[in-house]
Amino acid sequence: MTFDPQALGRLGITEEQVELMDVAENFCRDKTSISAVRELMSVSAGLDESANRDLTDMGWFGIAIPEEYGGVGLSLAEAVPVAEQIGRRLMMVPFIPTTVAAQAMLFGGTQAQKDTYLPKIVEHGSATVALSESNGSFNLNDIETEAVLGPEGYVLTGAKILVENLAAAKIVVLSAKINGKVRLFILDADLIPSAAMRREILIDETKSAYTLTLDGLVLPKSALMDEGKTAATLQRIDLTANLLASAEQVGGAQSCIDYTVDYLKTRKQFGKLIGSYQALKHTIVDAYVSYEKARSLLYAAAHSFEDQGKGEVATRMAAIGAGRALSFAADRAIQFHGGFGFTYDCDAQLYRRRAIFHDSLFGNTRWHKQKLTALLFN
Amino acid sequence: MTFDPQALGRLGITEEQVELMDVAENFCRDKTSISAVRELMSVSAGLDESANRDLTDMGWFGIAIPEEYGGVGLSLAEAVPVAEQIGRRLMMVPFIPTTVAAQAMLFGGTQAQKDTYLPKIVEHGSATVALSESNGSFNLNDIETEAVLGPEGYVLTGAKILVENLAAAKIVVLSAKINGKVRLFILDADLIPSAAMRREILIDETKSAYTLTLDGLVLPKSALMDEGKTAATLQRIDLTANLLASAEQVGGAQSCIDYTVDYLKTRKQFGKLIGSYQALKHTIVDAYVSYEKARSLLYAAAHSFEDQGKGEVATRMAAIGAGRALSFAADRAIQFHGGFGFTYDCDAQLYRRRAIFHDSLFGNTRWHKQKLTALLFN
Amino acid sequence: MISVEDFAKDAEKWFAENTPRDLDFMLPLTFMEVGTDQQFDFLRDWQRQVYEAGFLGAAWPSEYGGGGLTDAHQSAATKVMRAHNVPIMMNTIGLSWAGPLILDIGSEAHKKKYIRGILSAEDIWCQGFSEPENGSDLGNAQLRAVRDGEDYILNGSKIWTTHGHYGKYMILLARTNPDAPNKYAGLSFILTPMDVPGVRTQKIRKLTGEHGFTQTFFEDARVPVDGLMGAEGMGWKIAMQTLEYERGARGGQAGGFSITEPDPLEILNLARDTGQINDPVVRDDLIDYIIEAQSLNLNGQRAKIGPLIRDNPSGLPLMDKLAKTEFAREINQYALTLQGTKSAYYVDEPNAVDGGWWHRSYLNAFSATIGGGTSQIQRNIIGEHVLGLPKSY
Amino acid sequence: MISVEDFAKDAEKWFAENTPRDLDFMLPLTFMEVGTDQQFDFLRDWQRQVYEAGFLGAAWPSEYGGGGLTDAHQSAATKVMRAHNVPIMMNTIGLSWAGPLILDIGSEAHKKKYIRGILSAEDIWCQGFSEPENGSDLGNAQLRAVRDGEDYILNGSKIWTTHGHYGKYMILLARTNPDAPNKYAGLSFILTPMDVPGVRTQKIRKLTGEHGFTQTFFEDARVPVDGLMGAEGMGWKIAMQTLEYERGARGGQAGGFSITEPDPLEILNLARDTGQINDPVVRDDLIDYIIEAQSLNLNGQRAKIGPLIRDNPSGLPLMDKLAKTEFAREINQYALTLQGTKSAYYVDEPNAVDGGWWHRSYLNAFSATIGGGTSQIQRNIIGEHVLGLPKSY
Repeated sequence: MTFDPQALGRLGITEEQVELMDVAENFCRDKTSISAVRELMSVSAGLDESANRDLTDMGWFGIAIPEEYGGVGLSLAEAVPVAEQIGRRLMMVPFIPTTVAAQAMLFGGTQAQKDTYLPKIVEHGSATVALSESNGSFNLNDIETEAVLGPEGYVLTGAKILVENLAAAKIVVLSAKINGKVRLFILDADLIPSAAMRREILIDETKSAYTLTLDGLVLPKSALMDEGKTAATLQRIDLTANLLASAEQVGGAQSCIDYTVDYLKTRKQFGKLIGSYQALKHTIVDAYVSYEKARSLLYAAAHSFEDQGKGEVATRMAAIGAGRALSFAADRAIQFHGGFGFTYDCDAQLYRRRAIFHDSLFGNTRWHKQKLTALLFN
Repeated sequence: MTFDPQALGRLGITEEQVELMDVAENFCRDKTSISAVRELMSVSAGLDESANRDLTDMGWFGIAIPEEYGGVGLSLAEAVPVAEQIGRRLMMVPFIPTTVAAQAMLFGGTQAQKDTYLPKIVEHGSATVALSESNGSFNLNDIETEAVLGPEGYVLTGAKILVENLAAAKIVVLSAKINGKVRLFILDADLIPSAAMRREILIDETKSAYTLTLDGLVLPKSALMDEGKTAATLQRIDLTANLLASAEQVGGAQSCIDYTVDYLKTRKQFGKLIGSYQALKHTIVDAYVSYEKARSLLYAAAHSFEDQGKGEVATRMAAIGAGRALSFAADRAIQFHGGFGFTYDCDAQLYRRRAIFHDSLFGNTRWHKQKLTALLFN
Repeated sequence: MISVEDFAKDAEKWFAENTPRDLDFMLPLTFMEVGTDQQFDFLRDWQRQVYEAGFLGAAWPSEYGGGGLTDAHQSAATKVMRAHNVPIMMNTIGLSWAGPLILDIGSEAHKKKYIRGILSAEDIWCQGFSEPENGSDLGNAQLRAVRDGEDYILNGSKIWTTHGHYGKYMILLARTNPDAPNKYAGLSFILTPMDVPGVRTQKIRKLTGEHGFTQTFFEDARVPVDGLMGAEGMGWKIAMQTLEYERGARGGQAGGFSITEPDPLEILNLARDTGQINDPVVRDDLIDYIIEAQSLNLNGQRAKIGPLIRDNPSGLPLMDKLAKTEFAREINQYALTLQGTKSAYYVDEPNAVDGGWWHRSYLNAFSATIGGGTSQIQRNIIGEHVLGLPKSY
Repeated sequence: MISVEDFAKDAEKWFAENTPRDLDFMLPLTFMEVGTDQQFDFLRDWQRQVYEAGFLGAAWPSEYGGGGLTDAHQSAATKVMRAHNVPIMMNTIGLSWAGPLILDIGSEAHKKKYIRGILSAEDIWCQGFSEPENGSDLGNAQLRAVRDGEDYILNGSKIWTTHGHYGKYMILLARTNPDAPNKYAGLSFILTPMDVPGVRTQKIRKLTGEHGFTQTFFEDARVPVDGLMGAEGMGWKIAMQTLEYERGARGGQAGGFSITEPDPLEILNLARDTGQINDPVVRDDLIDYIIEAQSLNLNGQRAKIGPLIRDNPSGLPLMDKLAKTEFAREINQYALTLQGTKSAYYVDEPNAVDGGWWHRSYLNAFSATIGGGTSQIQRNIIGEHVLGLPKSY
């Protein structure tokens, strides 16, 4: 067994991060509220269009896109505080799928594709990725979808699940096998017949995802991304998604703990504020400690994300820490709200559902631990 | 994966168990006390000779030995309540090694050996097993000791560790390899030169164990046990030891919880009895729940011990439950006694050390879980 | 009287033939989880069938609608019902709370009026103990009952009323004397009709998104005094007695079961179906769940063996709810981690694993770790009543 | 003044040459674990060497025996000491509690009298806050100090005195005014000689079987009034100030370190040496420990980055002790399960794994989860001071 402590990331912060933290904290707090989110949940297709427009106008979808493509030219480290604040308010904007799709193009797109699509993303926001399939596997190479080259281009057969925010997306990064080899394509959303999309029922009602049936869909040859970079790009997609999901969950854990602490400070039973009972007090303290540890892991991941090796280790640790922090805080939040906690009106369930959602999309705790075992021991 | 709920034991009790429970509870309570145990710890070779004599006189070492050999003719199910009460008082008697050795002879001894040694055990009470070696393996087949047949008999090379109560033992059941195959022998303790024994320093100061150097020791041919029954006998040794160790730990957990609860009822801090603080109260309740579950598992194991398959599953579950119950109760007992808990004078440490000891001899929680995985899934 | 053996045989035959299978909708595991009219109507009808076949209330007196047999007969039938894993008996408050109470301390008139409807599920019964402001502190119930001639006039509200919007009667804990020496002494226990003016129920949406409970509002609602059980001021004692029926600490229930307990085998099947069983870490976790399930199952067996519980006779009964409900929450939560990306789905999603059953079960599990005394309250009770520790409040 | 860089180079060179290695006895990881005279004498001598080499108290004023350099110099040296994993600085109460306090608020006489002996370890300092009856409730200290001319007459006892039987001075929390408006206002903080008549120390045997702490008895012990810090009644405030030095929440310590923190790598080596690393379940557990260790390490880094702690500035500092000490207890406990049958052994047993180091470390870990405010008290502090929850007592 070899174990290298240097494989563990360190922690630091950039001025831009601080700046974006300030802006994002204020914007997200002022732009939305849980009650607003609850309203949108029931009516919308899982999208806060107004907030989404603002994000686009502020250029947030371009934070980690180079200036040559119209982006801000910063790194994912600066996208982290933004995702954290978005998650803190459960804001219904496709920041993660869009940023992930953009990173995929940056890493695996042809020059022509980058020139065409990256500016579009900066301009319009919405993009997404279509990777997971009905086998439910976390392994992005574990797919059935096929692309066969015909006279008009690549003819697709298969289906994707959990394609986030597809209805509003303009661009979709898609995986399919060519002669048994996994490849990535950029799919122009206009090509998708509405009959091919089905809105899915998710545990997290603040999110939207779709099943996408690909049978018969034909992609132009130009849709194929750089074949030689497939593996690296899939890895980039995986880690980017997990980094930002961790940020959303850390933000969510903060709100969930604040929400519960407020209740413990005001609710009385047996003539005493329930927050004075150690069974509740000490447990919420444990949840808080878990949140702070997760936040440290998150900023370490943001800081060392681009370092070979360290980046993956730090990101998976952050994903584990964030998932545990939010899951535990929200599970206890439901319990500690007593009867009210069992109602739909109590926000605790929103946070618990959010944690389950993120523990599903790009790997759960056990999956990340398997990866870390491979990375740290051998 | 096949899983058969019937593989899980059921629970029942015999009149004899109840009877022995009564007798043992009274005898152990009246015969000893923690302060007496503490005195013996410092002076004796880990043996309460007076109590040991009483056990012999009461025939307890023969509880599970057939009447034809002078025993009581009951089963190990009836030995369980005795071991439980012995463990409850941390009584320093070699009930477990002696009973284990007797079971080994019953299962794997030749008729001549049974006729010679079993009555001796009933009469004098002291026997033990020498199986573990310096590799520290829980696997009883994982040994180096060799026995080579020479003109005078089997010449031994190797060493055994953790031979319980060897100084007082009259008979030792010993494992060694003949031509690479593990075999069992009965060693007359008189043959052991005192130079070959070294008292070991154990985490549990109420127990005694020795390193036994076998080099040059020669056993008569008649010492070899029934070769065809080696595997079954090793299994019997393993399960008997774990069943009785579980009983000792369940009894210990009961005392440990009583001891701590008494403190929580009398110690005041910040003007309140500390037992009113939920951080302590709820945790000791969890320890108590864990103890009751362990006791249920214990009596199920006692009840189904002789059933093929069920017996091993139930016994390993009992070992896991008992180990966890005592370890957790004692770990928290140290903490909840505060500064006093950190002193040698606080009994909490005695229970914690006892749990570590039993988690060492014939397998720990992880080991038993591996075995259960193999037994329940495949 | 038919022998228990023959009765068990009849039951075996009847449930083998009549137990409904392969429904095209999900049945709730507990009476508290009835979320749709479809589920409700189905279960109500099912209870009626079981009653009419003679396998519910078999030990209750025949003159009131019971089977006139013995507890042994009913236990045999209930055992068969469990063996066939039949749908639950849904009129639980009537069968396990109100019914036994009425048979024990009710008047002849009460028995004639209520028992048959409880068994046939024609009369749905509700429980009215908790109030919004006193979730854990039942003894502090504030719903006011003022005597006025042959009526009580009720004002206040009750919450967590299971089947509230279907309820015909409620066992109500009301405050008849606000000036009593202590909060408990001011309470009375009243069998209350819910179909009188001034009683309004409002559905509560559960965290699962489904309905199930209601809040029940009383505004100058007049109910007959003859619904009073025992005497005024005895309400707390009687309420505690009904809890003993519910916990099984006291006999007299109609039989059957209203809660299907989680079977660890189910999660093993999930782990196998999703292939997660091949992960040694998962197998290691599952072993813990099997041990936990077996411990709880054995605790139940041991609780019936006097010599094995003499040190703490009340220990096993009092820890039962805590241990089982927390285990249910934990195992259902764990099940979500066995579903890969599909654990992002919820009930009614075609792609969902087992139709989202695990997600719903996890969220519903909180009704049991919160309702009927939270797990935190349960630990207080065990600490104080079993271990004799000082009160925390 | 020598540059920090050069100073660090000198330190690097000196510790590379002078750090003792391959001792034939086990060194304690913390100053509280000094169990034998052999360990004590060795560590006392080692501290003197480090001091004389200029790498301890480098930032303290030279006129009192310090190095007259800056905090940056000392930090650089301390960093080197950690890098070389040198033995601990044992006169901790002097170096990290009494010393900084005296330099901050002591008189000129105090500084001249005490500082040099603290650094050279010639004068061993003890802490006298806890009392047998008030383990967690420091503010309730009852040891009585009665003013009599130029002396205080002390009566009472203190417990958990580290190095008590070697101690020359004690920082004592004593009650000078039993009639003060509240328990805190009656306390005073006194620098107390321990070599005066009426002061008796009695060794306390730890659960490890070793000695280390003492109980200190005061019977009509006369100590000079000039040992009073601040004024009478300010004892609580000053005691809290010393805790801030100890926690590092306030600067001014002499440097070096008196606690070697557990390195998760150690348990990885144990798992490898015993072959347990090959068990996937063990590997899975170890990953959790690596993550935990990394989280705590990162918490430390983040605590220094203002923008990243602005939501709860006191959160990370206040949780540090709880998180680290509980982790140490847990990981040492886990280590026992990696040793097979040999985990039955203890310190001084030739067959023991790593000489029984893990067993001793596990048992000693309780000194940190109990001492200096139990983990339960720590959770109260975090809940009340960081989250603003109501008091529990």
